[in-house]
This record gives sequence, C-alpha cells and structure tokens, in this order.
Amino acid sequence: MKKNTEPSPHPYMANSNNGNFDQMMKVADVSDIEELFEQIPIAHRTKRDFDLGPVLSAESSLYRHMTGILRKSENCEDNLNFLGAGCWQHYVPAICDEMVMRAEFLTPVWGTPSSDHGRSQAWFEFASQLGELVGMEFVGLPVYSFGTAGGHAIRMAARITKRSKVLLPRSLDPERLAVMKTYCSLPELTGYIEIVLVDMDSATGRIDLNDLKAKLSDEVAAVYFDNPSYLGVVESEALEISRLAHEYGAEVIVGVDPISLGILVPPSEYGADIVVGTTQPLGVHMNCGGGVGGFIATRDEEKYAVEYPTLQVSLTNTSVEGEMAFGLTLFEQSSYGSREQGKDWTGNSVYLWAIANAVYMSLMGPQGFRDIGNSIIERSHYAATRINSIPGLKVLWPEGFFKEFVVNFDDVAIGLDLLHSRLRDVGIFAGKDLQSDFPELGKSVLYCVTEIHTKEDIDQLVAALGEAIK
Amino acid sequence: MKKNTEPSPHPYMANSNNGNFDQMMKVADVSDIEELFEQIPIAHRTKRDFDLGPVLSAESSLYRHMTGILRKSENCEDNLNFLGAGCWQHYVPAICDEMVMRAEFLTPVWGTPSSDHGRSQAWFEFASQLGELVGMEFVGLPVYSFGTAGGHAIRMAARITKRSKVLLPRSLDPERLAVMKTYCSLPELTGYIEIVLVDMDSATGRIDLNDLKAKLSDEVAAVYFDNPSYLGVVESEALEISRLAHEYGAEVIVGVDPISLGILVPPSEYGADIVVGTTQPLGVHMNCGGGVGGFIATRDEEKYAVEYPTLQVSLTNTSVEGEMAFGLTLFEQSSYGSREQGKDWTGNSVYLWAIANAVYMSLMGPQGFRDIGNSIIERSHYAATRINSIPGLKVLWPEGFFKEFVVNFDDVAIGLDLLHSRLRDVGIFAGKDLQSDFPELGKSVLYCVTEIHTKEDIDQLVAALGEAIK
Amino acid sequence: MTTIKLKNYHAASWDEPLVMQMGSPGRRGAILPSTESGISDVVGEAKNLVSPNMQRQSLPILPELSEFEVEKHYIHLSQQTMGMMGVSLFGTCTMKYNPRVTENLVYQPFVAQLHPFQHEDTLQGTLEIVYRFDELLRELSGMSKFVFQAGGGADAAYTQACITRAYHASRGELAIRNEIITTAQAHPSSPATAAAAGFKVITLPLEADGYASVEALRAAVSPRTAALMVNNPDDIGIYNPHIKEWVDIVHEAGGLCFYDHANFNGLMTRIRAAELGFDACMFMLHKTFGGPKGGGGPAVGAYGCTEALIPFLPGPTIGKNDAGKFFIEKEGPLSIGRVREFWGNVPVVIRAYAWTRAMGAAGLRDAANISVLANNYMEKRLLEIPGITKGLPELTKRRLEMTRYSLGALTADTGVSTLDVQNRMTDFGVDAYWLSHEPWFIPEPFTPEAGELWSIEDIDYWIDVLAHVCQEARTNPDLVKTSPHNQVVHKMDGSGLNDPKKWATTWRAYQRKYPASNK
Amino acid sequence: MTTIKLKNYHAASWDEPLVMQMGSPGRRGAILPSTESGISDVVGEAKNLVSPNMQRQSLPILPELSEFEVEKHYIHLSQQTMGMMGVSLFGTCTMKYNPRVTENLVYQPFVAQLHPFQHEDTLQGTLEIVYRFDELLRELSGMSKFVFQAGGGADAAYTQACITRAYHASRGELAIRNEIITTAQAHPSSPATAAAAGFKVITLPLEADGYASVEALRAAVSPRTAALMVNNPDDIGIYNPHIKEWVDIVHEAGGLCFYDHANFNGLMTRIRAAELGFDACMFMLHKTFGGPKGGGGPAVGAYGCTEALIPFLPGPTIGKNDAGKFFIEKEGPLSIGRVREFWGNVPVVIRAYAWTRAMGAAGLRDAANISVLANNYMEKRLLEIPGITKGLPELTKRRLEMTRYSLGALTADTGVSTLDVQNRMTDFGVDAYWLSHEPWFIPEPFTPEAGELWSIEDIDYWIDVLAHVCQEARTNPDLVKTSPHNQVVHKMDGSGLNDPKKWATTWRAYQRKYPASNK
Ligand SMILES: Cc1ncc(COP(=O)(O)O)c(C=O)c1O
Ligand SMILES: Cc1ncc(COP(=O)(O)O)c(C=O)c1O
Repeated sequence: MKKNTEPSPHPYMANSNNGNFDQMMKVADVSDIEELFEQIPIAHRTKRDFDLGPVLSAESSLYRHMTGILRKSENCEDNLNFLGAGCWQHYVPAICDEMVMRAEFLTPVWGTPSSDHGRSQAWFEFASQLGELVGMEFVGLPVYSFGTAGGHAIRMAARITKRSKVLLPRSLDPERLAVMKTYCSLPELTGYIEIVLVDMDSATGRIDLNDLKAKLSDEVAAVYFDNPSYLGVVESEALEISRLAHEYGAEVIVGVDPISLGILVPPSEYGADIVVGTTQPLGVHMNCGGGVGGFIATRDEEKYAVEYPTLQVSLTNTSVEGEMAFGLTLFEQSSYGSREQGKDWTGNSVYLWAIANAVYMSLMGPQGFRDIGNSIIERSHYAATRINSIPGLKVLWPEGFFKEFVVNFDDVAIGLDLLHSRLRDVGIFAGKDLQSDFPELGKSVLYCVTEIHTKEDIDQLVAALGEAIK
Repeated sequence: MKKNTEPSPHPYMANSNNGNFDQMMKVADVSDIEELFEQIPIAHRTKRDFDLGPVLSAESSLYRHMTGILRKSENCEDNLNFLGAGCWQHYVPAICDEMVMRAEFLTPVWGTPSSDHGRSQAWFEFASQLGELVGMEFVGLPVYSFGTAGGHAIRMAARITKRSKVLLPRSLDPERLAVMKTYCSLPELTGYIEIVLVDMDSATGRIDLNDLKAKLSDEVAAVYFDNPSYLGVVESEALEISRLAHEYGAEVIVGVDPISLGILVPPSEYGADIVVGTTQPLGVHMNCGGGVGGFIATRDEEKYAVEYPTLQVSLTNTSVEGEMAFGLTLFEQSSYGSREQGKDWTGNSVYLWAIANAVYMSLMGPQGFRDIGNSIIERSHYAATRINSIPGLKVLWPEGFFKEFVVNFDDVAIGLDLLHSRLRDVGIFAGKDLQSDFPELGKSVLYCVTEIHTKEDIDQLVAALGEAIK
Repeated sequence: MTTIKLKNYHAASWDEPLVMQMGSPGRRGAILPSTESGISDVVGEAKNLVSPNMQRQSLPILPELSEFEVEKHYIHLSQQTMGMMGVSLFGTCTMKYNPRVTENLVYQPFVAQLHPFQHEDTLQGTLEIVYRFDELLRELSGMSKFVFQAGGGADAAYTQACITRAYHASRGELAIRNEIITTAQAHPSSPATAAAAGFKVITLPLEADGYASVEALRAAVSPRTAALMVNNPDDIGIYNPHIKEWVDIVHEAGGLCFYDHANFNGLMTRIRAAELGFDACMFMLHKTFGGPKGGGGPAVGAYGCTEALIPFLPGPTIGKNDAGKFFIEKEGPLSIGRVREFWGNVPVVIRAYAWTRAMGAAGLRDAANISVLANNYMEKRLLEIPGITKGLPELTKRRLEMTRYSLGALTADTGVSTLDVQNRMTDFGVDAYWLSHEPWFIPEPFTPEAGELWSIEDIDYWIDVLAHVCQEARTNPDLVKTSPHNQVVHKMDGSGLNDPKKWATTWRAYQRKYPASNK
Repeated sequence: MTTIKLKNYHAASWDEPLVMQMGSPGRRGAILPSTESGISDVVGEAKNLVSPNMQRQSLPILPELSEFEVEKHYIHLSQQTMGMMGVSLFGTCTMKYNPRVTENLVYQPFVAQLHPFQHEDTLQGTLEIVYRFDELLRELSGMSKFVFQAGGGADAAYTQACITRAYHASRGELAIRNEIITTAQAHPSSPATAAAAGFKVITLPLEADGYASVEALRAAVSPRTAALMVNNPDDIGIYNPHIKEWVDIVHEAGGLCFYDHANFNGLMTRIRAAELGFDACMFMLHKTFGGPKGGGGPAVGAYGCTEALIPFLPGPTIGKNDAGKFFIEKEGPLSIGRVREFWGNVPVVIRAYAWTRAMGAAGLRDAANISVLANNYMEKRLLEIPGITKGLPELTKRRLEMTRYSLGALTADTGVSTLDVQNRMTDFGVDAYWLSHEPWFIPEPFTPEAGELWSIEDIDYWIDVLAHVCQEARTNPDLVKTSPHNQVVHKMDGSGLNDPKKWATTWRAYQRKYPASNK
C-alpha cells in the first residue's frame, strides 16, 4: 500500500518513484512530508478539494483529448484568409519552425555568455539584421509586441525630451492604440503622457499635414506614425512629417512592418529617431495573435541607448585572441538592474521569436526582401483593382498602399455581418470590419493580401464577393 | 543576360550563383560547361526535352501544392482504424518523432566511430534493449522489414544446417510469405530453399502439431513460426514445436511482435535459435506501410554471428581509459566487405527507425511494456467479446490471442465489400478482409485493437457493425 | 560526500562565424512565388506602385546563403547553447519538463494558422481550451476570472498596476492613492511596473524572519496606499505567515492586494490566493505550468482576479453561454483596454492546459511535495561544502522550493567570486545558475532550485560539481577565475559593455567601431 | 594554396552513459491509458488472458527513466553525431539538401497515420503523389513504370535479380541462364544480390580506360547469361562510352540489362536509360532525389523498367483510370511477388516528389552541371597537395561527379594511413569521408564528392583541412595516427571487434564478457 504522502510515478517528475522520494526524505531528515509545510498556518490552508478533471497522464490520451478540442476550430490554411490588421499571414519557412523547436532553444530560461553562447549569437544576428532593414545601429532584444514597442518608444521620447505630449495618427491600429494608451498612464499620476490624435486626410488616408502643424508645439515629445499605416497607406510625406517634428524639437518615432523594407525606404532615411515595429511577419506563425512581437531600434547614440527598457547583447571579445563573445550591455538600467529606478520594465518577452526572425532574415537575404516586397505589393494591388471593379464596392485609396487596403461597401445593401457569414460559408475569411473603430469610413473593411495569395485565390475572393453582395 | 550554361540561383544549391559558378569554371579550367560532358557520346544524349511540370522552387508554393494533394487522403487519426495485419497503429510518443527529426540523425549518411559516435551509441542501445525484450544477446542493425528479416533468417538457417527445406505455418502473413518466398530463390537455381507449409489447426488457429511432425525430417533446415501469429493467436505449444524441430536438427526461427514481450514469454525461453520480428510498433508511425522495419537476434554464438547479413555495432574501448566507443563487428562478411561472397546483402536499411525504437524502449521501460501488453490484450479481448455477441458474427478463436483476432461473417448476408464501405461512411476502417488469402476461413476479417482504442471506440465499432450488417 | 565521477565534458564548438560574415553574392535561401502574368498585366511593374521618394534604393546588407547553410548555421548555434540540456537548477524560475507532445500540437495549422480576428464561430476549439484553462486556474486560486494577455510575469504585474490605476480612478481616488507597497525581496517586476504605471513605490525591508514585518507594513500604509504587490514565498523561501493580516491591513487602508504567484510551485494545492483575501494574482504559465521558456518567452503571465475587479480586466475576454458556445467579449467601459495586442500567447496557454491535465490535481500536489523536498535534500548536501552558507542562516524554518545561498566565505578565502564559480561549473556540463536579483543582500549569492523535474542523480551531480569547483578555488583559484575552459568560447571580456564607444549591438555598429573587423 | 583559418573545433562531449546505465527503479517515461472499468468488467484480469506457460515471468531489464531524461539523453547523442553538420563530401552517396518543408508534411497525420490496407478511395492523395512521381521518373529515364517497394538501392538491385529470375523462368530458360555479369567497380549490391538470388556472378575487371572492356564483356557473355548489372559512371567517374554496345551484346546473348543509376546526379537531363537500351534501372530517392539518409535509411530504391518487364514487377502497383481516379492493382501471375511488405517507404517517395518539383527540369540540369564542375574544381585543388594522387592518373578524361583518390604516396612517406587521415579530419569539424568499396584497387583510397549542395567555401575548407592533415602527417605523424583528439571520444580500439570472446553487440553480452562493467 502506498503511503498517502508518497507520489505516484509520473513521466514529468524523475523523483516521483518511491525509492528516490524516500531517499530524499532520509537525507533531508524528514519523516512526514507535511513537516516541510508546517510554516504555512492552518488557517491559510484551503479546505476545499481540487477538481481538475480526470488526469491525462498517458500521452496518447492527452493527445487525443487535445486534438479533439483543437480541431473544432477552422484555420487559415484550410480557408482563404484576408484578415491582417496587426497579425499577418505570411509564409513561415520550415527551418524557422525547425529552429524554434530545437530543444536547446525552446526549453531553457535565460543563460550566460558561457553557458549559452549560441543563443546569444543568434540574438545578436537578429539585432544586426533587423538593424540593416530599418537602417539603425542600435537594436534591443524584442519586446512583447508592436504596440508595447510603441508604448516604450513614447516613454523613451518623453524621458529624452522631458515633455509629456505625443502626437499619434488617427489611422493608428486601435488595438495598438489601446496598448500605447496604457503606457501613457492617467492624468492623475505623475508621468502621465497626453495622447493627441492627428487627423487623417480622407482623400489619401495619410496624415493631414495641416492638422499636424496645428497640433505641433514645443510641448510635444514625439510624433509617431506608421509606415505603412494600419490602413495600408504608405506615408509618402514622411520626410516632411519628420522635418516638422524636428523643428519643434520632438522625436520622430516610426512604426514599420519590416517585411516592406526590401522595397520601401528605411525610416532612418526620412528622419526617424526611434523605429519600432512588428517581428511577427518575419518567420512567426499568427498563432491566433500569439505570434506577435515588437522591436525598438535607434541610432547608436548614448542619448537613446540609455533610455532603452530592453536587454540587449553586444559583441565583445574573450580572453582568447579572435574569439567572439556576446554580453549584455546597459543591464544596469533595466528593471532587473535597478527595480523601480530602471527604465520601464522588462522580463520574459519573445526571445525565441528573435531566433525565428534571425533565421528568416538570413534565409531571405537582400533579394528575398526585395522579391517579397514586390510580390506583396503586386498581389495586393491586383486584389484592390479587381475588387474596385465590382459594382458597388470601392477601394478607398487605390494607390500608394502596401499589403493592406480599405474597401468600402456603402453602396451595397447587405450588412457586413451577413456578408462575412456568407463568405465564411464558402471558406473565405474576409477582412477586418472597420465600422466600429473608424465610423467615418462608413461600411468599410480592411483587406490584407500577401505573398501567399495566388491570383486564383484573389479571383476566388472577387467572385465570392460578387455573389455575396447580391 | 544569363549565359545559357549559367545556373539559376536555387536554395538547394549553394554554388548556383554566377559568381561561384564562374569561379569554379576558372579554377577547373573549363570555358564551356559542355567540355565536362564531352565523354558522353552524342549518340547517347537524349533528344527529347524534359517536362517535369512547372518548377515549384518557392517553398510556399511547394507546401501548398503538396498539402493540396496529400489532404485528399483520409487518415487513421480522423477515422477509427482497426486494420493491423503487418502494420499496426500504436501511439508514437512525441519524443520518438523529435529525435528522428533532429537534423543530426535525419540528414546524414553512415559515418564512423569518430565522426558519429552518438548515433552508434543509439544503435547499440537499440540492439541492447531489443535483446532484453527477446532474450537474446546478439542483435544486428535493423533490416528492411519483418518479412525480409524472416527471409534472411531462413537463409542463415540453411547455411548453418546445410539443408534446403523450411517449414512455415499456414497462418503466415501472406504479405510476408511473399517476401520470404522471394528470398528462397527458384528450383532451377542453386541455393533454392523449398518452403513447405504446416497446417493450421482450425479449432485453435495454432500450428497443427501432427502435420508438423509429419513434415519434419532431417532435411529440414528450420521450422519458422510467429508468436503471436498473423491471425493473432498465441502459439502456446511453442516449446513443443521447438523440441520437435531440434529433434531433427532443425533451427527454430520465431517471429515476434516485440510490443507483446512485456507479457509474453521471450522466444529464447521456448527454444528459439533465431528471433526475428517487426520494429514498427516501437515508436514508428504506420506511414502507409513505410514505417516497417525488421530485426534479427540470436544467442551470442559464433555459429550464428558469422551468418548475419546485417551490420552490427559492438561496444569497445578507446585509447583513453574508461571511454566507450562503438565499432562495426564482422563487417568483412557483409556484402560491403565481400561482395558476392558476403552473407546475402546489406545497404541502406531503416537505421533511423532504430533510433526511434531505442527512444521508445527507454521511455517504456519494463513497466511500460508490461502495461502496454496488458492494455492491448484487455482491449482486444473486450472487442472480441463484444463483437462475438453480435448475432451472426463469430470470433473464430476467442481465447489465447494478442492484439488481433479473426471475426467470421458467414452467418450474415451482407458481402464484406459493402459492409466495409458502410463502415467507412461512418468513419470506421474495419479490419483486413481475409477471404482471398484464407478462403478456408470463409467470410472472415482480421481485426486489430491496440492501446489507442478506448472502450468508447470499441463500442462505436460494435454499434456500427450491428447497424451495417442489417 | 559521495564520490561521483565528474563528466569529461566539452561544449560543441564549431568556431562559428556570424551569419553576416557568411555567404556569397547572389546565393538564395528562399525563392518567392513568381507573380502570375495575369497579375502583372493588371498592375504593371511593382516599382511603379511605390512613389519614387519612398522606394528603397540600395538593398539591405543581409547575408546571401543557401537554405542548408542557414540551417546548418543555426543548428551549430543551437548545439552551442547548453540550453538546459546540461543540469539547470536555475532558481526563481522553476525548471519544468516541457512535454514534447504539445509542440506537435501547436505547430499544426489548427493552432499556428489561426487569426485572432476570425469569427468566434470558427474558433470554438481554441476558445474552449482557453476557457477551460481559465476554469482550472480559478479552481487552483479561488479567483473568479483569468486573462492571458500579459506577455510574461512582469506584464501581469503591469496589468495589476494598470488595474490598480483604473480601479482607484473609477472611485475618484487615484490622485491621492498613488503609492504601491512592495517588499525588498519582491521580484523587480513589481516595483518596476508600479513605477512605470505612475505610482510611487514603497519598499519594505527584509527582516530577520525572512520577510518584512507587519509593523513595517502598518507604518507604510496610508490613505495614499493604492496597492500591495508581493510574492510569497520569495527567493528566501520562507512563507510569510502574516500574509492574511497584511491583506487585511492593506484592505483596511483602501488598497488592493496582488499576489505575484510566480513561486506557486511549492504551494500548489495547499492554498488558494483568493481565500487568503487577495484581490488578484498571477501565474507564470512558462514556469509553473510547464510552458517552454524559449530563452525568454513567448510567455504568459496569467492574471486572475476576484469578481470586483473583473470590470477592469483588459479585453477581450472569453465566455461561454448556456448552450455551451464560447464567445469573445469586448471589454466594458471600465476596462484598462490592452496591455498587449490580442488575447494572449495562445500556444503557451494550450501547452499549459495540456500540462495541467497531464498532471492532475494529485500530480500537482506530488510536484509541490517533491520540489520542496528536493530543495531540502539539496540544502543538506550544499551546506556540507566548506565556504557555502545559507541566506539568513539563523532561520531554521524549512525553505520552500528554493532559497538563496552565499559563496561569500569562499570568496573571502580565495578571491574566487560567484561569477567565477558559475562560469567554471559550465565546464562540467552544468547550466549557469541564477545569482540573485538586484540589489544583492547576500554576498556572492546563488539561488539553486531543484524542482520536481530533475533526477536525484542530476541534483547530486550539480552539487558535486559545485563542491569540486569550490575545492579548485582553494587549490587553483586561477583555474576558476579564468574559466570557462571547456566551453564554446573562453571567458568573456566585459570591460567595454557599458562604454558607448565600445558596445555594439549590431554588426554594423561593430564594423564601424572596430574597422579591423571589416577585412 | 589559399590560407584559410582552420576551425578551432571541438565536438560536443557529454561523457554520456549508456541508457541502460541510467535511471532508477520505479521511474516512468510513459504511462499507458488505464483500462476503463467497463472493459475489465468484461475481460477480467489481463494475466488470465494468456495461458500460464506463455506468461513472461520477469520483466525485461530496460532502463527506468523520466521522459525528460530520455529526451536529454538522445539530444546529447544527436549532438555527439557530426551527422553532416560539419562538411561531408561523402563520395558515392551524393550529399543533398533535404528540404525541411517535407519533414513538416510527412509527420502530419495525412502521411504518418495512413494504413497501407486502407481502401483506395481513402488514399487518393497518397496514390496521386506516388503515381505522379512514377511519371516524373519515367520522364527522366524513358522507362515505362516504376515501383518503390525496394527499401534501398541494394534492394532494387535485388529486385532486378528476382525479375531476371522470373523472366527467364517464364521462358523456361532459367536452368541454363544462371549467370549475371557485373564489373569490378560496380557497387557491391549488384554482385551480392545476384548471388543471393541464386546466380553465379561474373565480374569484369577494371581496365585502363576506367571501365571494363568490350572484349571482356564479349568473352563473358554466353547462353548462360541472364543479365548485366552495371553502374555508369562508377566510382572512377568515367562514363563508359561503349555502354550501348554492351547492352546490344548482352541483349543479343539473351540477357537483360540493368542500369544501377545510383550515380545519376552528373547525368541528369543528359541521357535516358531506356534510350540507351536498358531494360531496367534504379534511382536512389534517398540520394539523388533529396531524401534524407537517416544514417542508413529508411530509403527507397525506385525500380523502373520497360514495358516488357512490367508483368514481373513486384506488386501491388498503382494506376490511374480514365476518370483520373487512382487505384491499387494486385500483381499478376508473372510477378515476383514482394521484395518487401507493402508498397514502399511512402514518406520518402513524397519527399522525393517534392524535391523534384522544387528543382524542376532546369534545376536538375543545373545540379548536374554544378556537381560535375565542383568535382573538377575540387580535383584541381586536391592534386596540388603533396602525397595525393588520382585513381588511374594517366586517364585524362574529366571525371564526372566524383572519383577515387589515393593517399598511398603519403602513407609510403609517413606511415599515416587513409583511416588515420579520416579520423584526424574530424578533429576540424569535417565529417568522415568515404574510403572505397572493397576490394581496394587503389592504395589508401578516399572518394570525395562535392555535389551541388556544398558551398565553395565548404569545399575549400574540406580541402584545406585535408592539406593540413597531410602536412601534419609529415611533421607529426603520431598526432594523426592517434587521432581524433577533439572528438566526442578518442581513437577506437578495434582489436576485439571480430573476436567472438570480445565483441558485444548488446549490453547484456558486454556485461557477461566484461564482468567489471557490472559494478
Ligand atoms: C516572482 C517572480 N515574479 C515575476 C517574474 C517575472 O516574470 P517574467 O520574466 O515572465 O516577466 C519572475 C521571473 O522569474 C518571478 O520569479
Ligand atoms: C552505385 C550504387 N548502387 C547501389 C547502392 C546501394 O544503395 P543502398 O545503400 O540504398 O542499398 C549504392 C549506395 O550508395 C551505390 O552507390
């Protein structure tokens, strides 16, 4: 008979066999396991038993249980998906997955330059390659997401300028805006940063330069804009925006989708001081939104470097000539180094995705980025052109966009919910409904077209749309 | 303009860029690539161009093309499968797949003790653990399949005894019998081995001992039998069969399914001289039959060892005290060592599966093998009992079987083709139709039930059978 | 001490260049699908689709490699990462087994290829897992609702800070309630996120019992108190028996109480945070619940709270209606909005759910027992090593799960520091240990945690290596100080890491600062 | 010679015990689903289901380990396997890139979880790939039908031997036609399978041109000739320009002609086996067609033949009807039956199909060009190294894809053998090279093959290492002879490997023979 304190052998616990358990009891000089927990007052102990359902310690049962549930979802491989809006369906090369599944990268916690040299090198390669894309020389390890990168960047700018107002474009992703708002605190507290939205030019979808001018002042810590914008529009007056911002001593923060940077000019070339963006398109699956990741990059200037909230690895030497090692730089200013005196905070982030990103960038190389940029812009423009030609449908800004574009359905009778449900019935996940977030755009939908969409896919969408609006 | 001999850059070929290609041309002193092929006479060159379809060098296109086709098949995870008959659906623990997907194991060709120590060790662990299961101390690296292992074992026995007749049970897997026949050559040639089938006792499904006695003689090189048999029956007179065979100086070859050896007595204990069997149940997916693998094991006696057609690794030392190394033993007698003088032949086999097998056996451990044996025998007997209770259906040998059993449908009107098509309609892949291979069993079907089948699954089969025979 | 053979270890060392140093112009690692002529016919040349001033002129300077070269390079780097394939008794992070079976699940299209904005009708399986896992955590904590948006433990602490803000703002008290109380041994994420959210941070000092005193807390609370953020036990490994009183004191003062439950492992199935009175807690799924750590995420800080705080939770949240259908609910007016885009690192939640079901309630209790027992086993052996002392040695209470030790005595004798020992241990195939959070209260600290994963042989080996290195420190201190010797590379030169002229976080910066590297 | 930096390499060395030496009684690596009570109620205790004399009494002596321990152990072993993660110019086997994307495919249920006896209606996708790949190989070879049952190249040769048997038996000539002709440089699998099938083997000698002579063949053919089995080019790398004549001679004598097309790489898209007159050929999918080698399979020897031999093919075969439906066809009366169970290593066929489509016809031609060119590039550099000579050096014809070299001169000068050099090269992160098939015509042979996979940098590095080791052989021969020094373990002691008292292919045998190991 098993003593009630003795564990049941379980594959996840080496010492769950009686022999090892008893041996530890003996050496640790414990006769009843409860001795170890004596310090927890009886009054603190729970009285109610735990019901976590039948145990599934047999892997075969667990696998079947899990697939039984998970297969109830429909996915974007079996269906044709045109949703983007902050989480994009790009092709993930198989070796990106291979690397993030290697146990040496997947399993462990943070290590040291001695114990985990290889991973540190991969991180350095992530930062170096991303720096090439955005045109910046100082790059931190990734943060949770595009939105949190934006939030940190705003706070960096506020600390640098000692100002507490930021200008954000009206077209900003509402999901990201909500995150960035959280980073700006509330008016009641010190450190509050006021967010002011700059109007969108409804003719172009771009920032309204007049409104920007009107709202700029020497109280503004930073002007933030995306390129391309949430609504897909390339901010072609970027240089002018930066010029205006700099005129007022404000920092320029640009948010980018790095997948565009094989064909779009890097933000460093139009005045960006801080570049943030998403890492998800670079070799990470959508994962129902769990694939997001963000980055922060700047010029390699102390002024910026000392405001980073992230950890970052620096290339350095070892005691042996010619050897490379990678160590943390500016650790002291992180929350690990300085607690509440640190710059914002850091912790577990999405470092594993940094490896997928590094693999992705080295697979693509310069020409791969050029080609994917071209592929996306061609395919998305083809889709826009075709959709625009459907009677009743209108592409709001049919030129100067990348990957995403807005389609307006004001001239057709059908409601978007019904329309989208009809499209789902034929295996199409149409774009993101913009009605509640951008009421000024009417019955509009944001479509995303990437390199994975073939002409046939797009033609299928066009045909289905034509049917569904009837 | 690309010269027509210059390659197009392709991700699978590092030197397909012009720079490297030209550099090689220069160093190799070649001005036109055709120079290298001059020695192929013009008359030998093909005149017809090659059409291999549109190239799919983009991985995303290839992935989509492949999944588009492959998804047209139905599989045994989405359906309830009761097919066994030489390829069995067991649960494959995730780390078996993990290991065989590790590039270091997956990618390379054969190495040496110095370059590929780890893999050699894994092979040694495969042989050692399998040896424990079957109770033998000499184990070769795996051969292609159970059937080819049987074929080699017969040839070993023939060489050892210098005799040329073998007795095989009537109940032998026809698929394997076909393979073993191939290994016995044809009467016109020297080296021909005559196959004589020993009757099956129709009351028990076991070997008919009287017929065995009648056919045994001192011309018999070997008596071969399976345990459990192809039809699932445990050959409980194994000891007697061996005794009889040995009486005539014949070798005893036993074919086993090692998944049974946590509960069934190892063949070494009932007189087997050569043990062969399948490795597929030990951590390898069915792979539409591509998961098969076989093994040969004997006592560690020179008489047997020198007849092995396989390669095998032996534990040995290195120049440093206490270090283990693994080298090939008896390489000379292989076809690599001695061409036509070698023992049969060897070549690429299923060595990667040996790693999956090693992982599987070390995961299961002694208790795991006991438990899985129990689980299978309980579940299969439950299924047999339930099916037997369906009016019109009869389990031929309802006792003394393991994992597989024969159900007879003589008393129901429906043909098996129609029955099985009805079952497919409700997502059930019923067992293997035995009519053409075993006409003496009437309208019979071989069912396979393993640890993956829950009571619910079996009840579902029983209910569906009850419906379908109406 | 038993005599165990030290491993004759050497790390894989491929002398691997940077990926940016590799390759050859024109090589391709990936090819894009060529654009169908039917598309080009309609849209013309790609470059005409971008206004000239926005066109990138020169291509980014990225490596040009074939696919296999990239694969081989990163396989080399993975082998050059010890990555818990040694023995990692990394304290405060609870090393767990990450069941491989869930990796097979989460890379399949039914997880990997989901978009968070799909209609809820098409996400029923995913929603079901997330909802069911919420239920499991509720059962374990007594809380009323969990959300998984926070991208790690610190982000969950930040969620708490934001909710604290929203809660007091909704009551019109925020302008006054601008202080958050924490303790000196609380994880840095508590004070740091509180400060980032705009609060003043009050830190209670560590006292002799192994935690801060009730008196110190009483002295700290006031009408300005917005919240308490603590973990219990913390790295010292002592359970604060006054924690209920603490909660009462803070509640009386009008503050909220947040339990950083990252160190849940030793307490599993013995307490429920809500029953202690806490308003909220967080669990780290990439720690206690078997999710892989990925060297630093993707992670999830599961944030759970009582009924009263639900309106403030970040959105969207996931519910289940009476018909058993799962739905995605937009956040209400009081919600803090988002701490991160979308509804969380879904694959991590799926893994954690699977892990919890594989363990079961009895398994969690076994794990708690084994991990606390293993810690005490380890302690017995550690303290037999000359030069090692326990943090707060006078405290006789059993340490739960982990505690902090000091090599101060060894350093005093030999000059060999804890960093040197950490490096040297890697020479024997042992993963680097955790030192201590800042500031170091204890000289030359290290914080091992045995957990329920590691075999007694692995724990013994770890201790044997440590003992051996301590011995080396006495006989051959230079050997230890100049270590590692059997690693991928030798001892890092950290002298320039904080010097703007010398650091280089990108290859481009390095090439600029060290022109000799350009050859 | 350019000066390239030799890598400061060391293999991962975990000092890893045998898995049988690990663990602790009672530990579990896997748990089975417990039997539902509804089952036990019906069948009772498991042990009563086995007759007492067939019950296993003592459990097998297997290791008892937790799941993570097993994972970690085999990860260590994988790291301790160079496994082509160095540079492997392993000749005669054509190292290829194995596209990772197909690994993602073949482990999904739509491949892994298929049963070969499923009804053909449920296997349409699988059958389609196999059929389409048959079509691609027909296009490449001019043959009329391919089967994939053979588990490797040698098994395809065996298939040929069996078909030769069946063919002549069907014509009543087998009793007379019992000789198969091959060449001294043909792969051992040709003579070995011919002999195993019951044929006498006639081996034509290698002559000065790099192949056997027409005269020798003429002298060998007779009414007893059943078949010719050759590869072209063979390891010498010269294309036999008389091969059409050979085929005619053998055909005239009434024999069949089999082309072992394992060395297809250099010839792709230039010739078609059927157009040369061959009756059958085989391709190695785990070689030429990008399938992974797995350290020795699972593999596929794709066997293709002309119309006349189709009736003899092993069954079942796969066809397509006019409606585009794929079907599985049982073998006819003349079929040889089976050389292996079922219809082949389906996942390997799937990978090969994908690889071929990813390359396309132009890609195959590029690959042929690059691999032959790379071989000639390599040769130029190799022959600059003192002590290295080319096999049949007087032959000036360009060698295709690979050829055999000799270190005989080096050995004469230094006593260092090709085996020593092979070992020493692994000290620099280079995979062991292929020596030569038996018997060695050329002293101290090695057979590198550059192929189209390896970068010029990798090829150069390989040559540099070889040059360096040759230099070491002259300056410090002992260093080379006692190598390896930077590997997982040191030089193997092979002295007992063929001694029945000393060899041990299982741990049980070892423990019995070396009782000291039992402690
Ligand atoms: C007690 C405690 N709280 C919070 C954290 C922060 O977690 P994360 O790194 O996931 O942000 C940790 C990290 O280990 C911790 O130990
Ligand atoms: C020319 C030739 N034929 C046949 C074979 C045998 O192939 P396998 O090892 O797949 O049986 C090989 C092996 O490399 C070969 O090179």
